[in-house]
Amino acid sequence: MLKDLVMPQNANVFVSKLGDILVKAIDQPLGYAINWGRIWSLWPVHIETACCSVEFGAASGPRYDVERFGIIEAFGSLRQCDLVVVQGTITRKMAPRLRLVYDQMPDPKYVIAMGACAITGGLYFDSYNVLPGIDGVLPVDVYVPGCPPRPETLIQGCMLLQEKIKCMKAR
Amino acid sequence: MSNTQNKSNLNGDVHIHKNTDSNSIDKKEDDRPEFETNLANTLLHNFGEKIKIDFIKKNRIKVNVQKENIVEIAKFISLNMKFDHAEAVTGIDYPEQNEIEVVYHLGSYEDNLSNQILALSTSAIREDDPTPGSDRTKLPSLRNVFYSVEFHERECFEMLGVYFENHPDNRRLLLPEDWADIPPLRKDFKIKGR
Amino acid sequence: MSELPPGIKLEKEDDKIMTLNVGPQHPGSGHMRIIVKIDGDYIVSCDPDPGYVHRGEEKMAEYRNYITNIPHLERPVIHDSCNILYPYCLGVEEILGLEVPERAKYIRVIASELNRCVYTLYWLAIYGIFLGHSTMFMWPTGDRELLIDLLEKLSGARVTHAYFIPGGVRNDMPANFEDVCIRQINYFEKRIKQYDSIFYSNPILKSRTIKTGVLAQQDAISLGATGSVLRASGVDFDVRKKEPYDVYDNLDFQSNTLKSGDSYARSKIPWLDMLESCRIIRNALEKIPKSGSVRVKLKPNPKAGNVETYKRVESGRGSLGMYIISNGKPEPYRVKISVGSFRNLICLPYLLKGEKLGNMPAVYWSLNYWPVEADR
Amino acid sequence: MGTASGIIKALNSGIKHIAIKRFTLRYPEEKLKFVGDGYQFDPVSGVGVAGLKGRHILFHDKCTGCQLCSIACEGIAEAISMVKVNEKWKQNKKSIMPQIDYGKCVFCGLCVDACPFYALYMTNDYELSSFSKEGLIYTPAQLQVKPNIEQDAEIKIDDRGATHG
Repeated sequence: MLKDLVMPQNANVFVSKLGDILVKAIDQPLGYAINWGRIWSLWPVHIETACCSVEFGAASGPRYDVERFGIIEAFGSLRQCDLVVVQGTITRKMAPRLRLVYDQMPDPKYVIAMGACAITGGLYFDSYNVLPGIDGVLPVDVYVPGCPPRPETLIQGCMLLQEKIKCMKAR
Repeated sequence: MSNTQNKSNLNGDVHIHKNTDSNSIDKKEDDRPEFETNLANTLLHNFGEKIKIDFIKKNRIKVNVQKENIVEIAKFISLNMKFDHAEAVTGIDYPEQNEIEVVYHLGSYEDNLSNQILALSTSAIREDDPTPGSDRTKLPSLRNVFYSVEFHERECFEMLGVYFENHPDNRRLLLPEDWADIPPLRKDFKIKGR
Repeated sequence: MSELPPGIKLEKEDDKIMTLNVGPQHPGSGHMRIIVKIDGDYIVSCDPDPGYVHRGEEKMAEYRNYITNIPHLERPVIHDSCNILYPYCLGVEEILGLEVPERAKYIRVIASELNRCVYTLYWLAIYGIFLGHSTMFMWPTGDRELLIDLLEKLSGARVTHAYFIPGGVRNDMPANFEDVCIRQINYFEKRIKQYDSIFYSNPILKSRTIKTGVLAQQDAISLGATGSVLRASGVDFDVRKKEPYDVYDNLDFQSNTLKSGDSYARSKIPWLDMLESCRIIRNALEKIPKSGSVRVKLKPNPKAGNVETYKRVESGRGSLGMYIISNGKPEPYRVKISVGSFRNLICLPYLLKGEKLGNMPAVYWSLNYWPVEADR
Repeated sequence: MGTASGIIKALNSGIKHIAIKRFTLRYPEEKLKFVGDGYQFDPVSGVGVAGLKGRHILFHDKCTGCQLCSIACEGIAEAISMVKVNEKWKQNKKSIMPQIDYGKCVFCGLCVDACPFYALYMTNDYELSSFSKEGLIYTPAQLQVKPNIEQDAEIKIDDRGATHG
């Protein structure tokens, strides 16, 4: 049987079939492993855009201590980060800087919009200097409502993001 | 700190004008606090027609001056009356009167004056079609008298378009660099949906 | 090279002087940019560039009535929101001629002192972590939660309380709040007394902050500094003492002053103030009337005459004034917020000149500066 | 004071903390306990009832569709819009009820202050994160659901520090 299959004339077909089988066998566990790694290292860029950074700071404090999940560890360099937590209002002066920061980050990268101002503009829906939400600037993965959100809500948002990454196809 | 204490500690430089001028404030009104009235009278005595007292309340005085005299009067307030810093510089747009009022809230860290705020107000001509910096909306800067107004005046320049002459650094402070609209705190600048 | 966004240019300086942008994405800058020119390690000149969180609060206030102004006017300093609403409420009460009930005055004082501690602890945490002292980040953020719990019981929100309202406060204290408050304040005071040994007598902090960024008394006065910056330079000015509002003249406290005017003194004054706040809260809880109304009933769209008022209070960052002009409409004609952060910003170029670059975080954060408030 | 004594003092006060209890709240398992069922308002006395300002709860049998909450929110965040519901109530002739967009809501509670019919309260529910903006819009039907939450952790203070339990 096998001898019939492995003929010189259909060796190419066999190799490509084998490749398919291998990819199918490895893809899922490998992708799972990659996603598992990404889930537990959601490190955000240290960019504070407005007042939600207060609750972001409180989330890293001793009471909520998000680092026990391995996420949201305040980090200095944006080249080693894969998460942007947009902490509040994006003004017209800040928006190009935010995009500049996002563009410099390596893939894969995720965005959490924290607070009403980052989602829709919130209180500042009629202000002359505030963008109505950051959807026009960055692609958002998870929305965390509140003004500012409680640290619990932020942790819940991060867990939603982890769920989302689990279901994503690792590349 | 009560007003009676204030009066006894009053600095020697300030001469309290006791004679009732035609221009001085009528002291018969009981609700006018005494210490503040004396301060206002000091100004009236020295400048007479040049200043106009808007109101005298407890701990608050507001005087209105012409923009030609403001530097001179501010120097007097700073040197002789010991008001040493500015708490706020507020620009207010009055489109009907065609003027922009600028109010300097002056405070003092001297012991006897520390509860007082003297609001020194002046007004500039308002242009309907503003080009900040190059139109007639100009005022003399008080930066050389009160050093602390430097950033406040910069803010007033970008928000109301009032150019302060002799200000060393009339640049934009808070607004985005590419702001090309009319100054936002003017009344004819409408915000979204209103 | 890709196209640069507007406002960012690559300047060419001569070989000796280098321009360095600190911020807005920089762990040590907060929400602002500081453009420093350095010669080797020494700062030649410094140009602060705030405005990254400028949201037009003053313009928005002209389109909202006196009550709906409350939520957005507290946003500039969300962790000191009682103190930023305080002058607004005092001003609107004068405009509308409201008389605040006695119990509400005491509750306001308690809430505003709790809030001052919450603010100061957050600032202290930031100051600690930017000086490389991560214990000083963990301890204040942890102790802050004790007070946040109290404020949450009182107002229902962690930081944006929206608790003060013209004519009193939104709701009364919950049952047995006094006991919980006393217990937590006692524990809190015990905790913050330990900061002295771990932070203020720490040789690392001392070597980084003593004699850096010295602000002389005369300069502090002429620059118009306020709050802890001013009191660290030896000027005794506290609005709570000099122009007492609500019930501060009935309470027993003192204002703290230090002489040296360096970063160390500026970082120590808020801590001394917190100890003083604990005293005020205990004192106010003793003197508070046990029952009574806490709020004057307001009409939905209250109107006022042609009045203008300038009220100020002592916030966590110094004197905080609100200048409200009313022209008889339900909305104010103009609201000007004069904040301590914006007034202290002018000290920064002055203090950093001739300083080493490494001292920049120590000097900058010691100014008790909250960029969101300064931008408004 | 010398450098050495400063270091010893700092180390000493730090080492004491080994014996101190853990302050961390283990969030998804434990949740904080709040005062009451959430922020409420009594229009008769004009004073609120203390409580957490979380997600709203709408009582359909009390809502009259008067739009006062929506008007109150207009100057704040424009989060409340009135929508048609397929229900017949005799106090609600127009059959409109508030729908709240939590992407805009700032949880200030002024809509609760505005409601004269005890129809709109706030609850202790704060876990509202979502993948999409649409998921943040709560219709009247969603708003009437009473959140089922177990919140029992409280701060306990004793000689060995504060802890949750």
